[in-house]
Amino acid sequence: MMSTYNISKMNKDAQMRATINQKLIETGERERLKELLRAKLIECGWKDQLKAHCKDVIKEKGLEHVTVDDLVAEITPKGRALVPDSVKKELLQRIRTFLAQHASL
Amino acid sequence: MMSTYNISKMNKDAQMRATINQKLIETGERERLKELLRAKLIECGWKDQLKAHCKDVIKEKGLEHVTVDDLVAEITPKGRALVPDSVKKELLQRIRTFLAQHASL
Amino acid sequence: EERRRKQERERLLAQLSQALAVELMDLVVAECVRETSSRELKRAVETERRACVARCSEDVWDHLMDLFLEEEIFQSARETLQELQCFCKCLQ
Repeated sequence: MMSTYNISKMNKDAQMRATINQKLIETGERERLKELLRAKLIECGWKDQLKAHCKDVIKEKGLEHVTVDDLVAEITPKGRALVPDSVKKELLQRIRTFLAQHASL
Repeated sequence: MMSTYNISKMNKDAQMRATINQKLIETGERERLKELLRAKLIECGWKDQLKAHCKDVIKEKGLEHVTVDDLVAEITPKGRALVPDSVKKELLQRIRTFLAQHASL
Repeated sequence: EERRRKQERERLLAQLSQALAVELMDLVVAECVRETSSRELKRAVETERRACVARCSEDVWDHLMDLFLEEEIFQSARETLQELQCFCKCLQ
């Protein structure tokens, strides 16, 4: 059974998470981070790899038998796996910096 | 054996050919192509060469013994072979340009 | 107590940063995957359509050429034959 302490901690965590999310949106940082990620994914060739993978799947399945949803389902796992660690680390670092700068949260 | 993909491609092609034909007729482009071909055949000397060939055949068979149908049967292979590739290509290009301008296809 | 609270806060912020990074990454990857899939599928359809138009226009033109040439050849044969027949009649 959960203790009162744990429940209170969870509430606190959820509250903090909501506040941070709100702050990210309000300050425009969320959109900036998304744009940064997009740019990084293009820059590192991830997008080109994804494009090539799409072409392969279309070729393999045949244009007549493939939908956007099929492609999304096929490509998403590879898309996730292909994101370079350096991009993930940079994103994490930026979020940490943002949170540190908003220490009053 | 033919795959479903190939059958579907054949059907699509047949449909496309019918659409192109219809478009050519509707717009009067078919008639213009015919006139243009006629002019090109005169210009490149095809008509004169064919006439000379006709005369040779008539001479060989005897004027009394030759009908238009005989003559057509005799001269058709040469008539087709004598059309310069440049004329074929030029008119094919015209059709392509015409179709590109009719993006509804 | 103060140190414990500080440590707790640091741990929570680290956890949140990690969660937010994963959430944002998943979101952007999903958006990009959908955009790319949609664009590539459209491109493939367009390429196929163009190839079909090119192939079919060639077929149509080959067929039209045959028909037009048939007419031209027939006309040439008829004209030449008539011309020679007239010429012979005149001579006679």
